[in-house]
Amino acid sequence: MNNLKDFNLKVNLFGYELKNPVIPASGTFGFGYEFADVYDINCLGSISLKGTTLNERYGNPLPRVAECPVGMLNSIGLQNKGVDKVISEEIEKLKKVYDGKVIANVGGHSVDEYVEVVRRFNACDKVFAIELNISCPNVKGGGMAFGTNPSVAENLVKAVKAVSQKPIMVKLSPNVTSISEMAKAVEGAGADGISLINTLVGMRIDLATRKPILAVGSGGYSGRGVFPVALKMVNDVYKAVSVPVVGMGGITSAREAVEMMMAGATAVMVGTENLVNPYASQQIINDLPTVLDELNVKDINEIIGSVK
Amino acid sequence: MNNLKDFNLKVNLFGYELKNPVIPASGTFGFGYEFADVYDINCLGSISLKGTTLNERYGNPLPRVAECPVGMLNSIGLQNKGVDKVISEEIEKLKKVYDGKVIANVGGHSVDEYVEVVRRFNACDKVFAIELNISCPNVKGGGMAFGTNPSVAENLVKAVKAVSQKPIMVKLSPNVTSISEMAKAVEGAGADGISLINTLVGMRIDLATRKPILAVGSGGYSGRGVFPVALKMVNDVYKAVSVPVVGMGGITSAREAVEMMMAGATAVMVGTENLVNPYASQQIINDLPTVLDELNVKDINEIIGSVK
Amino acid sequence: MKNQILTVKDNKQISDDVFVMKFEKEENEYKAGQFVELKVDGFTLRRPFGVYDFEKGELSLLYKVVGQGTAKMATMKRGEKIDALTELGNGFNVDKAKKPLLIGGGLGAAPLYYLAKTFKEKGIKAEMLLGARTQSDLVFLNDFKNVADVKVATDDGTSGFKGNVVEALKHYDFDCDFYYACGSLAMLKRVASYSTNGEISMEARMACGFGACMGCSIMTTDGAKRVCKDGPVFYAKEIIFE
Amino acid sequence: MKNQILTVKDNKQISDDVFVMKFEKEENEYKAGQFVELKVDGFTLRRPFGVYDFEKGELSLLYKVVGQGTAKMATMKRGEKIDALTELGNGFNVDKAKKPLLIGGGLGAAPLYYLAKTFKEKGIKAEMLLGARTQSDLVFLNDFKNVADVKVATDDGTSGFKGNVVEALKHYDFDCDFYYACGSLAMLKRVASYSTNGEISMEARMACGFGACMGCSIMTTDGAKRVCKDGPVFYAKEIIFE
Repeated sequence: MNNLKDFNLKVNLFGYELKNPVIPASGTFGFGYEFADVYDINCLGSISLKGTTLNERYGNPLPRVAECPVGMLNSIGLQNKGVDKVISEEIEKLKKVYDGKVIANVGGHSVDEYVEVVRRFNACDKVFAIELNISCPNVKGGGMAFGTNPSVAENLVKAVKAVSQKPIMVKLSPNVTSISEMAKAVEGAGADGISLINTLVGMRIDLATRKPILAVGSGGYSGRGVFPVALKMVNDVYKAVSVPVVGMGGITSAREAVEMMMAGATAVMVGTENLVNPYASQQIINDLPTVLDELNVKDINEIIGSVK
Repeated sequence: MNNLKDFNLKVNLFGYELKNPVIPASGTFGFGYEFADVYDINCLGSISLKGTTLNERYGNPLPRVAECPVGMLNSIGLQNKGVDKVISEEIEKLKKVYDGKVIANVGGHSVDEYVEVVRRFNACDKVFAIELNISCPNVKGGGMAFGTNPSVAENLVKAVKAVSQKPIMVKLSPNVTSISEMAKAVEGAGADGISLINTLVGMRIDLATRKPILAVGSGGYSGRGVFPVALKMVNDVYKAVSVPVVGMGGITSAREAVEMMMAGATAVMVGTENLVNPYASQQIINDLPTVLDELNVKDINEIIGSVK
Repeated sequence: MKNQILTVKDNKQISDDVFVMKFEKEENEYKAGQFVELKVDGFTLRRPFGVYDFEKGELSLLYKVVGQGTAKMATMKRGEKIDALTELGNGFNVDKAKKPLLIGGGLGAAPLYYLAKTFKEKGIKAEMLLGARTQSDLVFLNDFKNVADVKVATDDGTSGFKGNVVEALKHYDFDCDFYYACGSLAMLKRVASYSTNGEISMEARMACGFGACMGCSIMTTDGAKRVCKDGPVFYAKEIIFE
Repeated sequence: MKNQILTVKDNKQISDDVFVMKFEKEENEYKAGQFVELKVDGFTLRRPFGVYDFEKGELSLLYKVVGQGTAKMATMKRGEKIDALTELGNGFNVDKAKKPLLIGGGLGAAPLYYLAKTFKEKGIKAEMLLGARTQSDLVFLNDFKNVADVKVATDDGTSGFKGNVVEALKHYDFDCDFYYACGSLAMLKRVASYSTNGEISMEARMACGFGACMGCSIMTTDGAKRVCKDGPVFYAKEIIFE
């Protein structure tokens, strides 16, 4: 194995320096501290916390996860304790086991809710950026509409930017005709960055009962199977906007992380694979130098958007 | 293995009776006769022929296929000999090895081209229906736009219906914000049926050269990885329209074929799996009775759209 | 939690569709009620299985073939390897009972075997009530009789008391101070509404199995809790059944 | 075409990143220039490999580790099985030459070994020109010398003539009536522009390998043709290089 020290893995996101570009994706890593007894999570570039709303949410009825060919469906529905307890309880626990700063992922049902949650994170020093989840397919009457209509998204981003003291990264849905159009809309509204892709809408049916496996019918599809779709959309967005792009969708290895960065990602998020292999994010970080060495790259920043 | 004869596998599509609901998908089965030395293709419900245009087309430069995690990318670009030779040469060869009727898949760059190709198929008795490919991601200046804009699609379908003496089944692209809206638009324009999903847009990059693996940059993603997305969209379309739906996307087994039918498909198309396992379509047909037996179903028509 | 590669020692079919998979000795410690998650080849998500037995370092799991994952498991042979997350969940608190009653429904009762053995090692012979639809569902009855004082209830009366578990609880009137229950959600709900003086092991479809995804959360009097990490064992009184 | 499960007999590393995989005897017949497609575990698409040797029913393939699929192949051991489509493609037409010249570039020359053996069995010792970047690329040179009269050309002059294949063709002025060429696209294009009196085996990324997907079509004077099914061997005069 190559030595991490021989390679520069540091990347800069909104002025914050990540020791490497690997960030566990929101919803697949809890509030981070849950993984502290699996490995020393200080190896991580950052962490995107579980989606947080204004008030406590239980989420959707069970079952809310399902197996797919090479991936999974989820319809969790933003279970969280509400922003105040997230800050006072969850992030406090995280501070004990993680030295770096993290990304707060914010969900909501209305512009007012998003704005209020973002405002309350202003005072939380542990958070260096907000990931605005405008693409959760699992929340009725909210989430998804913000993510598929450019002008609705634009209004939301403007409202949030007006109160936020932290950079706003908007998480886009892949369930749109033109991801570039969505990206340009949120960039125009002042977004400091874009992360993508959220999950594709998917479904599985239990043959014996003839009922959808997920209690709510359908959910978000993620995992290995979405990688080529994610890569293409990250590249489309990279070409459409000038703010940093954080790429995710089906990354399971350092090679795929590098491929995603070549497509245009400044940093990558690892999602479903954390649930399959709890050591996934750590292993990807450890494997990065070997892949870079193969490619004769000393500074990982060289590869960002380098696809010809 | 259960006996095919104990189960009714016959389904009806636009008045034509298929001996079973399994149809190799366009572009993965040539003009059918290429598989005649692999197995007796008379077992097939029908065959959707390689996409046909007015004039001969070579297609896109190589490489035009790429490996993906559990699927593949293609950017073939509608290679075919042009409609006249397809009818006089390809379909003539097919007649010698397949007794049933088939589906002609029609591509094009303009309304006029689609209309003319459809008109020329009128006289071809071997063809019982036209599959209008308005969703090929691999043809510049045509294909895709018809598949992502409801009013453009509507106009095309109306023009084609005006000249066609055969039922028109419109093949939809999954790369849209609302598949239901597209389905309603083409149904409103007179489409006799809908098939979906065509490929998702995807990309892979060769790390060593930093170039996209496909010569044209990106292509259509298909195979096991798209199944949950296809299933959801088939169900959405089934609920949105009253014309028959033909479901495809990542089907590799009889169980998945049955799941797709429960979601709303009257028949299913098997695509990429034919390229991985040349016997795939035949095996799925042979396995259907076992799956139906497990579910206590004697007539496969019972399960169409039966998801609760 | 540990991530281990387990080696199959034995994969015994004990009825039409029920198997017991035993693994070679490993450095593990299990409390009764804990579970493992197996990564079956060809599937994304791991499958959770409660500890059926743990004897001299050898773990046994009891499973029914219900889908493609368990069908694949049924084909596994001695010497084959499987990636597992082990020592998951909290397990039963055996200190709560001096006179324990173990209540099991169908195959879901499997974890009670190791629980009964645990009590036996403490010098306590547990009472046990096993409910099932019909006699032939009680595939492990003889094993259970070796470690506990077993009563049976079947819906169709083919074995023991005829009736459901709660009716049987009333009928047998066990002399116990705390119960431990395992089984279907419907059965557990009935037991909890009859008495909350016990612990219940919950089942749920899981994605990760170690508390990260919130896929298996249930509602409790103390807010949402994860079956995989906060459970699978909860006090009967804290569970809010839907 | 046949769909067969092949058993690895031997998987020998012959240089840093080049291997020869030999399979147990099967009921097959191969013409030189034909190929097989291997389904490597964990990948969707099969990988095409030209026949390197076929001796007493035992097929050998020569491959270089260039990606994850071939890296996986390199780990395979004697006794392991692999799903294969066999007897694919048309193969060389050995009746065209009385005095054959075999022209190979780098590792792409591999199929010429079996072609030279085929000529040898017909009582013809073929002349052969092997081009490479440098001497160390000619990992199979000694094997080839056993079956043909081999001349070498290297770009850097570390072995044989210094220069490219076409320059070497002029230099050696072979006494031949028909050539058979295998190698990189750039090298084949140069050979074809020097002379069209021969057959060329083309390479392309393929999806199916048996003519269904049109993934590997090239342009010829007779329209588009599929490398996998109409080829991989074409007359030099019919290929339209891009």
